[in-house]
Amino acid sequence: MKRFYYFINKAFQNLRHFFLINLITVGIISLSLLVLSTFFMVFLNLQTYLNKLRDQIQVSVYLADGNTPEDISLIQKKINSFPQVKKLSLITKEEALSFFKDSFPGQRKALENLKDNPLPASLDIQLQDEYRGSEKVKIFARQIKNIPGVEDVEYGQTWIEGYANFLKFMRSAALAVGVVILLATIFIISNTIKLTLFARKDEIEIMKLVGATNFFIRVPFFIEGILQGLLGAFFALMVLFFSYQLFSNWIGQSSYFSLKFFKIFFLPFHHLLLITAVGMITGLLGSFFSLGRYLKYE
Amino acid sequence: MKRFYYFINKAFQNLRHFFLINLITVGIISLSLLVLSTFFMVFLNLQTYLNKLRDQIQVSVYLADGNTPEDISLIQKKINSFPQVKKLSLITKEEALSFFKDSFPGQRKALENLKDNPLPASLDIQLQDEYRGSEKVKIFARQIKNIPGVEDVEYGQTWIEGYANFLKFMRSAALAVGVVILLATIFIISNTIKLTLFARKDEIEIMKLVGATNFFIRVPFFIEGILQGLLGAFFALMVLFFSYQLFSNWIGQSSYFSLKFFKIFFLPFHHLLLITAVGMITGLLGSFFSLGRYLKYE
Amino acid sequence: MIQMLHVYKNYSPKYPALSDISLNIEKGEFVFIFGPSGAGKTTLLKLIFGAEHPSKGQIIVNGMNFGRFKKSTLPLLRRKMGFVFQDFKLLNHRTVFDNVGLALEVVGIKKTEIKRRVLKVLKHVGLSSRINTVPLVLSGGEQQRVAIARAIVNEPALLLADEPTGNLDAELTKEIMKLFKIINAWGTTIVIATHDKNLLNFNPTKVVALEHGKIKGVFVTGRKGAEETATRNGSIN
Amino acid sequence: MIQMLHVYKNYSPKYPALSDISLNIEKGEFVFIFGPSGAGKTTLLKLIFGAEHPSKGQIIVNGMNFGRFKKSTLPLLRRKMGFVFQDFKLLNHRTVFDNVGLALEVVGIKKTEIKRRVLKVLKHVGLSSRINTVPLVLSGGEQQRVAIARAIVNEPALLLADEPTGNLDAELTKEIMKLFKIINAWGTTIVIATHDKNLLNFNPTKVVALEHGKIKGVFVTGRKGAEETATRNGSIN
Ligand SMILES: Nc1ncnc2c1ncn2[C@@H]1O[C@H](COP(=O)(O)OP(=O)(O)OP(=O)(O)O)[C@@H](O)[C@H]1O
Ligand SMILES: Nc1ncnc2c1ncn2[C@@H]1O[C@H](COP(=O)(O)OP(=O)(O)OP(=O)(O)O)[C@@H](O)[C@H]1O
Ligand SMILES: [Mg+2]
Ligand SMILES: [Mg+2]
Repeated sequence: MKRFYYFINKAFQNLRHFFLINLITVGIISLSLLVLSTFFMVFLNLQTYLNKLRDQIQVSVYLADGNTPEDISLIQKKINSFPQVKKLSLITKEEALSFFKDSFPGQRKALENLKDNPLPASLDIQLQDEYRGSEKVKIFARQIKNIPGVEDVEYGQTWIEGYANFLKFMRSAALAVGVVILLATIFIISNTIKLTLFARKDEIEIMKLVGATNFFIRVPFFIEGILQGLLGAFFALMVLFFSYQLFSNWIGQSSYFSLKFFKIFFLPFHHLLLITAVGMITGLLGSFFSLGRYLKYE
Repeated sequence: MKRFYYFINKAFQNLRHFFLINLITVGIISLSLLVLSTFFMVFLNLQTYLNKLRDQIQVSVYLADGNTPEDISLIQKKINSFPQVKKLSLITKEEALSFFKDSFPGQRKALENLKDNPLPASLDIQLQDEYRGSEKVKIFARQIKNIPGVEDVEYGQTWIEGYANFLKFMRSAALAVGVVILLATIFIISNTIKLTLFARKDEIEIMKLVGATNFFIRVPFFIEGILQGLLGAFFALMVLFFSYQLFSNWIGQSSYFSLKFFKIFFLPFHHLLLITAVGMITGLLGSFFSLGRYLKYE
Repeated sequence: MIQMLHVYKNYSPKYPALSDISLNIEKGEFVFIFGPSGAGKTTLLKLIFGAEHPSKGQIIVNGMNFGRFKKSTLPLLRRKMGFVFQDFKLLNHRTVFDNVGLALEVVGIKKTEIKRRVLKVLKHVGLSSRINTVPLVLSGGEQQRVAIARAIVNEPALLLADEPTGNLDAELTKEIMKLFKIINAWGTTIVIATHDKNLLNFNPTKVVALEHGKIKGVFVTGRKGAEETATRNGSIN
Repeated sequence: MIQMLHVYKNYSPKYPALSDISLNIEKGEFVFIFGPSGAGKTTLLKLIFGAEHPSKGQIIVNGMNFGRFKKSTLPLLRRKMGFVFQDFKLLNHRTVFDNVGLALEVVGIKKTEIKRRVLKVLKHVGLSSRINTVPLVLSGGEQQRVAIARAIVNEPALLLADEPTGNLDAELTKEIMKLFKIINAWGTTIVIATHDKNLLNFNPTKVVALEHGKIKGVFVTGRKGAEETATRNGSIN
């Protein structure tokens, strides 16, 4: 325990002693992590936004004109019994017409000349989250179509598939870029530490000469590496947070944006921990692997 | 000239001599530039994709039912005289109806019962590139609406504004992230070089002691810095290119993607030059500013 | 304390640095390794210190055979040794106090005790006033004395000193040799490598004469006129 | 060649390293700066070399006043000087050839000429066989000779040598002093800092005795029994 205190103390002493070198190292770690976390944040926000789009998927069930109100409520009941259904709402023929008129004001005059209402009644179904996949919706639609009294089922087949593809594309592109950034971060951090150790190899050699065990030499370097990673992560996340604040304020005040359209959120807590962990672990491993080289001296 | 040859030679000699340090430096530069160029590429592709979406903006002009074919061709002529118009195509009432039937197969039966065709004839206008801004489209629409015989003009007001906002948002977000990555790259490259010079300050000191001028000491370091930047950029762009090849092959073979949906392109030549320049210039400046420190020794 | 048996050391095949060295140094002895530049003096000390490994032959220090024991025991062995390096090997950017204290720090000695002992030993080498200076700004002789202080601060059982007075004037050389004699009197075995004939005359000691990596002879000097005892290449004592 | 007028050097206000040094060294002289550890010998040489600046006083080397001329002319002045540093200041990872050649490289001399001159000077110091070795693996004395070789390879008008024989045995010391005498005979002014009385006896030379940063006296030695000429603190010659 007293030993541990000594090591911590030594590590801080070294941080202070090689101040400039450590400042540069922490700066480089910080910026690498900043790039990594910025990427993460943008990706998570985009994904959330796209998920919201997916929430708007709904299945429209068009009912045959011959259905009586009783038939309709029977169909409603039947559909409601499916586990996929989250919410069901009826749009009567009249509602459909007025909605149509609102949507296409240019054709209102034309529609007013009609004797019959050509539009069918329909049921709009909102799906449970777990049944929103493109395949699952297809299956559900087929089942519904078999219910007597249902004339047609629509769910934007092309759109939903395009969306799924886009999401898949985005995910794999982001994964690729993310892995590149992550590897780059780890490489940069560990090699930066290696470079700083070049400048300190005399120290390691001399400690060995006066009888220090490898353990004794290593531990303060490890702690130093971890501290560098920790500090780097701290500064990176601070900068990210303040940029985030600035940016969301700017969005909030900007007349161009409706807030509900883009409400960006900060990295969730467990991601902050993850980024800090990446910093600390690469700091530690960077020290670990670089030291090996120098500890071979006798 | 002979001097210059000597300097180049010296720089290469140093690259070889401090091989490991230089390898690490080039690696770090490479990865920094790889992140930068990956970001660039993703951004440019996304922007191009979004621009393609914008090209699909068109203005629909609904014509009153009372127009004779002569009236219609007069209106067409009038609209064609606007500088905004790139292409104009007529959709007759019949075409509109069949299109509507195709789009809403569920309502086909309902529409077949109609005696009159409720849908109006319309003119679809494709706009010149420079008139696709949300404000400009609005003005154009107002002008068209004043033409006699035109009943209504539609151009997806909400969509076009949402799109413009999204584009603005994307551009500023990308700008912010891009600047962060660029600054990080520059900081990392120049400070990596600074760290390597820590390990070589003896060399600089001793050269001064045997009577080398600052110029004589500096130039090989500058050349070395430039070479490091150049090599770093080269490797970064090689890796980027091969990843790009792999990725586009994967897209091409994947059954999920229609090629026309996402045809990604590689960075254009002047961007490659730009990234190489960033590498070389930060390599040079990194050496320049780091050397200053050590050249003060006497 | 130290046994060397037919030890060879070749850094490169062409120039053997040491060949067929057999040597026995008892606990408490005061021995000079004497020879011209490039004779192999530093190499010999480094072998005893475990900083180099013999190409051939056995080295036993303090009952431990260097060819046998695990690498991890080397630090423990070194804590019982002091080494004054020819090029000092000081941490140029740490204070004199830190440099000397380092040898105690690695053993895990308490701060207050470190302070007491470092101050004492710095007084012995005449550097009390330089305690918070960094070696970078010290004169050559001052640096050498810091190196000596570090080597003796942990009261080693074996002191290896490589040209410890090369940068010291006659007066200081006398002082340091006196200090070494005192330490020797307390039981520390001392081995000094030097090319300086004058050093040999300080007290009756054993001198191992080295040339071109070979032992040329072993003398005992200091008692008015050196008299040769054992012979070349010989098993001494 | 060298004029120093009431020169002071204080690294810190408490300990003046040099105080009120006045000194005149003519072209072609062979001068020893003699004094104990910490006397200020190295500091004196560094002032002449322009590696340190006097706190007070004037230094004129080769007709140039150090207080006056532009910083950028210092390298040009140094090309006419050679300096053997007390701690050698060699590039540890470059070969002996590169180290010695460096002093010629910076002047822009052709490769073939560099090779010729480096080989010649390495022969003079007895290191021909070590040409492609790095100083890191050389013995202390060998490193010192590399430092000497580098200092004389550009045939300097002024040679400053700081304890140039501290790591050399008696035999080599004699050789090197002979070499210095030859160089001196060709017209090079030589200033050697040393604490070693034995060195002073090699030839009739001027000796500047330094102690605690002050000139204690100036002697001429070598002609059987040193005779004092000028006085303490004095304007010499
Ligand atoms: N690590 C090494 N690699 C190769 N050769 C070496 C190494 N260390 C020493 N040598 C060579 O071995 C020989 C003996 O070196 P050593 O340092 O033992 O001499 P020394 O007696 O200490 O000389 P000095 O009095 O000059 O210090 C020298 O010729 C030296 O060049
Ligand atoms: N850069 C410096 N900063 C502070 N003090 C210094 C510096 N250089 C030398 N000193 C001090 O000035 C004094 C004279 O140092 P100098 O190196 O000139 O002595 P020296 O005569 O060469 O001694 P030695 O024979 O031990 O090499 C010493 O006490 C030294 O500690
Ligand atoms: Mg030696
Ligand atoms: Mg000195």
